[in-house]
This record gives sequence, structure tokens and C-alpha cells, in this order.
Amino acid sequence: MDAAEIHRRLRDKLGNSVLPEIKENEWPVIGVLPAAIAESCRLLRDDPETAFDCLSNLTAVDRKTDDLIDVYYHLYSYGHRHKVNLKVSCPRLDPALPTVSTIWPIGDWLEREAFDLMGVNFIGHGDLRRLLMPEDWVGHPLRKDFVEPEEYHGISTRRESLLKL
Amino acid sequence: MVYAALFYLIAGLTVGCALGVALSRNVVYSAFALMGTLLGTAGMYAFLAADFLAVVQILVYVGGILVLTLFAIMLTHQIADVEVSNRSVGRLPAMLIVGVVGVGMFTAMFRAPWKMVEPGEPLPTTYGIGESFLGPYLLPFELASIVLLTALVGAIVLSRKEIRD
Amino acid sequence: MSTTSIEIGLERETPAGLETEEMTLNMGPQHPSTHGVLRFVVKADGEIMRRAIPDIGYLHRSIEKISEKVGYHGFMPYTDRVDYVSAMQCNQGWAIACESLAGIEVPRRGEYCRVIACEFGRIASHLISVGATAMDIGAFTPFTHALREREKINDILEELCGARLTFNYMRIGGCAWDIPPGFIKRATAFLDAFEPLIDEYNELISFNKIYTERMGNVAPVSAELAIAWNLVGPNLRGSGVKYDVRKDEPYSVYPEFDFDVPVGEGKMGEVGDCWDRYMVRMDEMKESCKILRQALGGLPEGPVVAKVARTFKPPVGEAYVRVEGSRGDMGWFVVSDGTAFPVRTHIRTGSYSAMAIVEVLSQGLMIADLIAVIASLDIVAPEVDR
Amino acid sequence: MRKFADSLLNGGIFDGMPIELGYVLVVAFFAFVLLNFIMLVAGVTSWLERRVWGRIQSRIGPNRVGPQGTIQWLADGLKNIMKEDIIPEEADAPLFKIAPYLAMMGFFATFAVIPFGDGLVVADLDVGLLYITAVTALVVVGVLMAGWASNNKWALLGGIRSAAQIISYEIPAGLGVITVVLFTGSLSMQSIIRAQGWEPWNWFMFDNPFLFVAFFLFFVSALAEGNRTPFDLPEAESELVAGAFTEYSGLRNLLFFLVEWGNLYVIGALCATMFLGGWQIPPVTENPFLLGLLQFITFFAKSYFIVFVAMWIRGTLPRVRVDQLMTLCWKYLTPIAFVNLLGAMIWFIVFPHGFLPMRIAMVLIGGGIFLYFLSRVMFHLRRAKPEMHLSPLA
Repeated sequence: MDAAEIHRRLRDKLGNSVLPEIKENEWPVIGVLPAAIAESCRLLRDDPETAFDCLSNLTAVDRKTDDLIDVYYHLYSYGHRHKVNLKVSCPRLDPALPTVSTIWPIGDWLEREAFDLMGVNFIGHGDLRRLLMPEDWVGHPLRKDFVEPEEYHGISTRRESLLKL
Repeated sequence: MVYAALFYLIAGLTVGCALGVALSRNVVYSAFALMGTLLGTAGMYAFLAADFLAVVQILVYVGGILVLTLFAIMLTHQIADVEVSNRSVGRLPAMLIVGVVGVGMFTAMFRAPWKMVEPGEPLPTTYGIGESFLGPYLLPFELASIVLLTALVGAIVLSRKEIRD
Repeated sequence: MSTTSIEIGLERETPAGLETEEMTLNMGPQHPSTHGVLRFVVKADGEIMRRAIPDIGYLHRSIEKISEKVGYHGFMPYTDRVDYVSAMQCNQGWAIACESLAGIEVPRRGEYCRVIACEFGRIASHLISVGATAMDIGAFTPFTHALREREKINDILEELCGARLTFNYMRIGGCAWDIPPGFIKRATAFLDAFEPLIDEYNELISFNKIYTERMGNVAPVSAELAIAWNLVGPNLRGSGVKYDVRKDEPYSVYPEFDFDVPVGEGKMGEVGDCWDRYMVRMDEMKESCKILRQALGGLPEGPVVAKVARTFKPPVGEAYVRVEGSRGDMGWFVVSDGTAFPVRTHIRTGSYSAMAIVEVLSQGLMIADLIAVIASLDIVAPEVDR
Repeated sequence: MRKFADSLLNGGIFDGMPIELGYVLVVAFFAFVLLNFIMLVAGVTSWLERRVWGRIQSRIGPNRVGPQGTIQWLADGLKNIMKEDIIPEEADAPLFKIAPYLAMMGFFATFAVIPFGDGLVVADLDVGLLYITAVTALVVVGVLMAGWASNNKWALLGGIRSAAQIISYEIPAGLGVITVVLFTGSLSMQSIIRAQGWEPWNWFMFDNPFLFVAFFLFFVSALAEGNRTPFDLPEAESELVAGAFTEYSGLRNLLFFLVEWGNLYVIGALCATMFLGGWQIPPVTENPFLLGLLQFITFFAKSYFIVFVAMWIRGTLPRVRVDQLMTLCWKYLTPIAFVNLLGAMIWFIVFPHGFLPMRIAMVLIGGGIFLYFLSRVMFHLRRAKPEMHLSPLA
């Protein structure tokens, strides 16, 4: 099934929660409003015509200039061998999205990583802890305005350039 | 003279370790002290030229029973500060019992007609033991085997976990 | 599914007064069989695990953040460090992602060189994997034999690019260097010697009774579970899903080669058990040899690298490409805003999802089985943490 | 040894000394000699193991210290002695310190009854075999103590695994030993050897099919008791880090390894004594010194052959899981051992003095198996490319 058809089916079900335009790409991008993302993911997975049984990737992108955080969901269907990319934009100040970890189990870790590194809050995720950074780390390192702390538990994060030593 | 010194050394080890078993507050220390007692007893048997008995003492008590005891102790948690459980009896009754038993034992010791024999050449005892087991003492031997077998079956029944689907 | 919501499937009835306490074991971060710096919090009841909770991040170097500082060309050496056991495919993933952004056509000879490098890298990586699996099961000899062959591959790759582990061989638009003179002869000689050795490994370890007992029927992953957890590559194929990015979503010049996609068949137990995953890697080495022979035989003439501007500024947009790395398909996601530095790079690796599934697989296994599971999933710690 | 001690005492060296003190001094002297000797044996075994293992894995192994690396073990020992002896803060210090010596004691005591030659044994105890089985229990206690005192869960698991394994496998091993005892009627190591002859068909291994089975039962169980691959679960480095020895360093760690390698030799010596004719040699010379030397060499060659086989197995096989280990012991080896013992009894009643045709047939079968293995080895050596294996002296 091609992207236009997937897009049409989604819009039939969810109406204006799905943005009207598709960005043609190798993974066609379909914009979705934040509130509808979990619902559209569930529809795409459960519909036997689309049957997206695999969440290939979940990434958050910090668009500081637009004051937005984009979250990309790369879905893949092993049965039909087709793919789609859902994109959600949420406000940078308080990014919050419904979780997809109940739809695909791998979403658990991918969402935890996005939370850890980008500070996206996934509502309904049962166990939203830091994954890669230490538990007591302050801030979300992949944000564009993240400033590395001078030291962590007494360990300096700065080092003189080896050339100057 | 030297043999006497050795004898007292081993006797001291046995009694000292036995005291350690009784007095140590740590169950694991008690168990390891028990090993000293058992080894000392084996030494005593060796002094009495009972080589088979000495070896069997080590084999059964150190190799089997002590290791199983240690096993059980180590699998129980918080071993180091276990409350010694037999304090509930109290000191006075304990002293009373010790006194009564002690008087009895010493009386028996002094009244018994001890047969004093000069230590001769140590002779192999294995053959004699085997003959006795399968000759005059066959019935008690077999009875003991049956008792042990019953105990074994009982232990298995008790420790077997219920298998339910 | 969150880690807390997983139901512990080991609710055994014990007679009253015989409750045993769970023992919490800390496996790692420094443990001989965690293949890098990983940590598992193992809740065990004696030798049986209730659950093993993976704790990652000990090797997190924020490679994704580095890409935002060093630019497209400059990031190439860092990709080697994503999965240092098979760095070539990481090189290729990044190169293809950038080329896909800018629409660059790679010369055919360059593509062939890439394929040769990648397939050698795959064999080297699988050798490490199968050798380490055998070592974790307790047989040390297959590991040294595998490393012996890997050294030879390292020699070959060293000839190609001057490095033995972190190759930095590829460039956006092709490869850094053409193959050296005499390379094809030496590479073919290696293949001639290596192919019979695969059978020897199988004789030595794969069909060993103890080995099959340890690996067979342990932690089987059904095809549905594997897809839902996004297991990729050999782990997915071990579960019986015939899917290979090289075949099903072709990139580079892979469609020109004839090779099979081995899948797990459940010869030693259920489909998708540890032995199947292990055996898929064994078979894949043979397939890689096939590809290598075709690539070495049909190497076209021409340049190896396309003309790419020194300050590479791809147009605004995003690209998500997948390449078949040694540990399954690696997703390379890159967002460009038209400057010389990517806005965001994300690398979704094979070990990442393999690590995530360990907690589900480990319930009710024995501690020794956890080792087999980790080894058969072929988890490489830096790839998990990036 | 008693005769030797008597001759020494009568020789006038200890004139004017109480006779008992003389005995004690002689015993202490022999203990000292033996201690040094077993260090040597364990050290050489460790070197040999690494060399053999190196060959099997197509690498070289230690070859720098001394000719062919033969005194590598000495260098390693020195290094270990000079290393810092770390005792973890949370460990139970007294027990942690005693444990290696206890294990060492148990292993050291076994050497007292190992017969290196006709008269070359420290004490030919009448209960020799039983004695060996008994004192090795001290090793178990030592390992358990180490595992508990380290205050480390891996160490505890290792110690418990070790104890469970050794206690379980003592049963098939003991039943294998009893089969031999049945045919000799003695537990003394020297009597067992004297009951055999120098010719292979007079060895107990080929005496009858039941003893042949008993040999394998004993060998497998002994491997398990000695924590050797494929039963090296207690120190399974990929699972339990280093098992009971995880927290040990320096000299104490070295002692545990001495016990391990020494035990390997003890396994070889026991197999040689019970099944391979021990020090029996054809009567080639009258010279007692030369005869003793030849007996010593024969015994060593036989026991090191077994040791080599154990190393070979270690280089080839993976490790079993703990439940498979117990299944093998309780569901296979133990029943087989019991049935085998019963069969041996029947055989003993039918042929109280042996049955020569069966002996010769057994030798032929054994030789056939050996030759088959040899041909497999030669086949693999030939098939491997010359570059794949190196000369033995590299």
C-alpha cells in the first residue's frame, strides 16, 4: 500500500488530527497532531490492510528556532513490506505525548531514551526513567540549549586541551 | 612422651573446638569449629589404631554432614547476626542440667573398670569390621540400613515441591 | 510494556514456612561475559532467575550529540565507534544517509569496494560473535580459532584502509581509497582457506552435544515477539523471519549478487532459540563468502568516490536509511537544516532492541542461560549506548 | 616408610633421643619433602596445561622463561607471592585467610598415600583409597569457607555449586572405586597395584567389562570432583566471574590454583593406580635404585597421560549447565554405577580368578578405540593447513 492510501485511511478515521499534506520521501512523512499519535499508531497497527507490526525507530528532534520538538515514528510492516513515518510537533517548553509503549513493546526503551536525552514526556508510560544518563543527571543533553555542568559528583567535565599541556 | 604431647594437643583441639561450637555467637563460626572437633575425634581414633573408623569419621562427618550443615546455614540469609535460639531456657536450669549430667558422667568414669592395655603394633581393622558386619551383626546392620532408607525417603517427600500446572 | 508492568511468570507454590528470599545479583558492569560494560540486575532464586533487568548507559558517549558539532564529513570516524566490532557497516550507514539527503550517486567501483569491505567486516564480526558465544558456554578453543581467522581479515582490511578496528574507510560519495594491487588475489586466497573452516567450526562446536543442550530450546523468541520487540538481523532471522535489508529493501549494489538468507529452523529445539540465532550467524558467514567471491570477481573499473564538496551542505530535509549491519539493520536518521552541521542524528542499532528484550526472555531461566541469551543475541555494549 | 624410618633410627642418627621424637622428626621431614614435591608437580602441571592448551588452540603458550617455558610456573608463583594480598573490607577476615590453607591441607594429605614406586610411598595405609576420598572433603570445606567468607554473592554461588557438585559426584566415583576394591579385597593403594601386572591385559581396566565401565565412571566423576571442564561450574568464568575465588589475590589465590592443578594430578595418579597397573614394570633389572627409578617414571607417565586427556577434554568441550550436571550424576552415572557394581559382583563369583580370553578381548577393544581416536587426530592434523598448527617446539 502506498503512502497516499495510508494517509487517506488515517484521515478517514481521525479527520483533521492528521495533517493534510504528505511529504514524499523514502519514508513518506505524515504529520499528526500530538493528541492523536497513539490513536493513529494503534489504528495503523491493528488495521490488517496496513498492519504496521514494527516500530523501527522513534526519535525526537529539537527545533529551537521554531520553538518546537518534533518526534518521528518510523513504522514498518513486515507483512506488507511498506513503511511510513509519522511526525508530531509539540511545544518545546512542555513536550508531552501519549505513549506508544503499550502498542509496541520496544517503544518502552525508545521512549525512555527520548525522555532521557530530549525531555519528551510520554504520558501513560509506566516507567519513564532515565535510560542512558545517570539517574541524578540534570537536564536533557540533546537539547540545543543544554549546557554541560562544570562537574558531576566532584568529577570535572572540563579538560585542558592536550595540545596546551 | 612425645605421643602423649601429641595426644594432648589433639585432645585440646577437640575440646577447644567443641567449646567454640557452643560459645560462638556466629552460626557459621560454630559450624567451622565443629569441623575441628570432628577432625580431632578422627585423630583420637587414629591414636586408638582404629584407622578405618578415623577415615570414615572424616568421610561421613566432615565430607558429608558438615558440608550439608554449612550448605543449609549459608543459604539462610543474615547469617552473621543470628540470635542464638536456645537462650530461652535460661542460665540456671542449664547449669543445673550440666551439673547433674556432669556428676553422672564423672561417677561412671571413675567407677568403670577400665581395661588398660599397652599400645601394640597398629593392625589393620578393615577386615575385621567387614566380617563383623556381614557375620554376627548382620541383622542390626540391615536394620540400620532400613532406618536410613526410611529417613531418606522421608526427607525427599518433605522437601519435594508440589508440582502443579 | 514497561519494566514494572511485566508480570513475573514464576509464581511457584511453596509450602508454608519454606519461602525463600530473592537474591539480588549485580551482573556487571565489570563481568567477564557482558561483552563490554553492561549491567544486569538479576533477581534470582538460587540458580533460577526471576528476572534480569538490563541497566545500560555505562558506555554512553553521546555520539549523536558529537555529530551536531563536527559536521557530516567529520562524523565519519566517529561512526566507527558506534559498533567497533563491525565498523564498516556503520561507515556505510552514515555515508548512505548523507548521500540520501543530498542525492549523490556513488560510482559503481566505490559501491563494490564498500560491499567488499562490509562483507569482510561481517565475517569478522560474526566470528567474534560465534567465538564469544562458545567461550561463554565454556569452550575456549573455538574462540581462539575464530580470532585467528579474524586476524587474517583484519590484515586484509588493514591493506585496504590502514586500520584494523576503526577503519574510517568510507567517505560521503564513495570510499577513501581504491583497493591496493594484489588485493583480490590475497582476498580470494583467504576465502579459499576460510570456507572449509566454517565446517570445521561446526564439527568442533556447533553440533557438540553439550553445546546443543545448552543452546537449544533456551529462550526461544517467536516471530511475532521478535517483530514486536524490533529484533533485527540474525536475531530476527533466527526466529524464522526471512528478512534481510540487503534483499528486501535493497541498497548499494546488493541486488546484483546472488545469496541466500539463512533463517532459524529449530533443528535443536524450538524455532528462535539460542542455537538458531547462533547457527544463522554461522550460515551467514558462508553467504558473505559467496557475495565476496562475486564482488571480487566482478569488480568494475572507474573511480571509487564521487565529487563531493569539501563543505558538504545537504538540502533541508530528513533521511532515515537502514543498512544491514552485522547485528541487524541499523537505522540512521539524520535531519539537515541546510548548514554544514546536522541538526540531529539518531542511530537505532540492532543491539539496542536485543538488549531490551533480555528482560522478557530471562524470566525463569537459569543464571547460566542468561549468559547464553546475551551471547546469542550478540549484544555489543557500545552499540547499545552509542 | 616405616621400615625406612626404622633403619634411619637404628642407624644411630638419633642416638640418645626418645624414639617417638625420632619418628615425629622423620614424619616432619617427609612432609617437608612432599610439600616441595607437590608444589613442583602442581607447577609443572600448570605449565603443561598451558602448553597443551596453547597447542590445541593453535597458539604457542608460555615459552619464554626457561627452555620451552618450563619454569614459567616458577615465575608466575613468584609474581603471585609478591602481589598484594587483598582482603575485602566486608569479608570475614579470619575465615577468608584460613580457607586456602584448609583446601591446601586436604589436597596435600592425599599425597601421603600415592604410591610412586614399589617402596616409594609415604604411608601405605590399609585404608588408602577411603582415606583419599575422606581428606578431599577438606577441599570442599575450604572452598565453601572461601565462598562464604568473601561476602560476595558470586563467590557464595560458586562455593555452593562446588560443594553440591563434589558431594553428588562422590557417589559414582565411590562406586567406581568399590568395583576395584571388590576385585582386590583391599583398600591399600599398594595392594591394588600389586594385584595387577605390567602387561596391559593384567591391568584392571581390561580385566573385565565392568571394570572397564568403572574406569570411565570414575574418570568422569573425578573430573567433576576436580572441577574440570566440562564440569567447571564452580569457577565458570563467564557466569560466576571466578566462583569462590573471586575476591582472592596473590598468594591465597595461588594456593587455590595449586590445589586445582595438584588435584588434576591426583586424578591421574588414582586412575593409574586403580586401572592402569600403577608402577608395574617388566622385570628388566635387579638394581633396586634403577628399578625404583623406572617404576617412578612409569607411574608418572601413566598418570600424566590421564592428565593430558583431561587437558584435551578441557580444550574441546563446553561447560554443562548446573541442572544438566545434576541430571547426569543422579539419573545416569549413579544408576549405571550401581548396576555395574552388581554385574562386577556376578562376574567375580563366576570367574574368581579372572578370565584370560575376555582380558585379551578387552585389550583389543581398548586398543581399537585408542587407534580410532589416534586416526581421527591424525586426520584432523593432516586436514588442517600447515599454517594452522605450529610445531610442538615453538
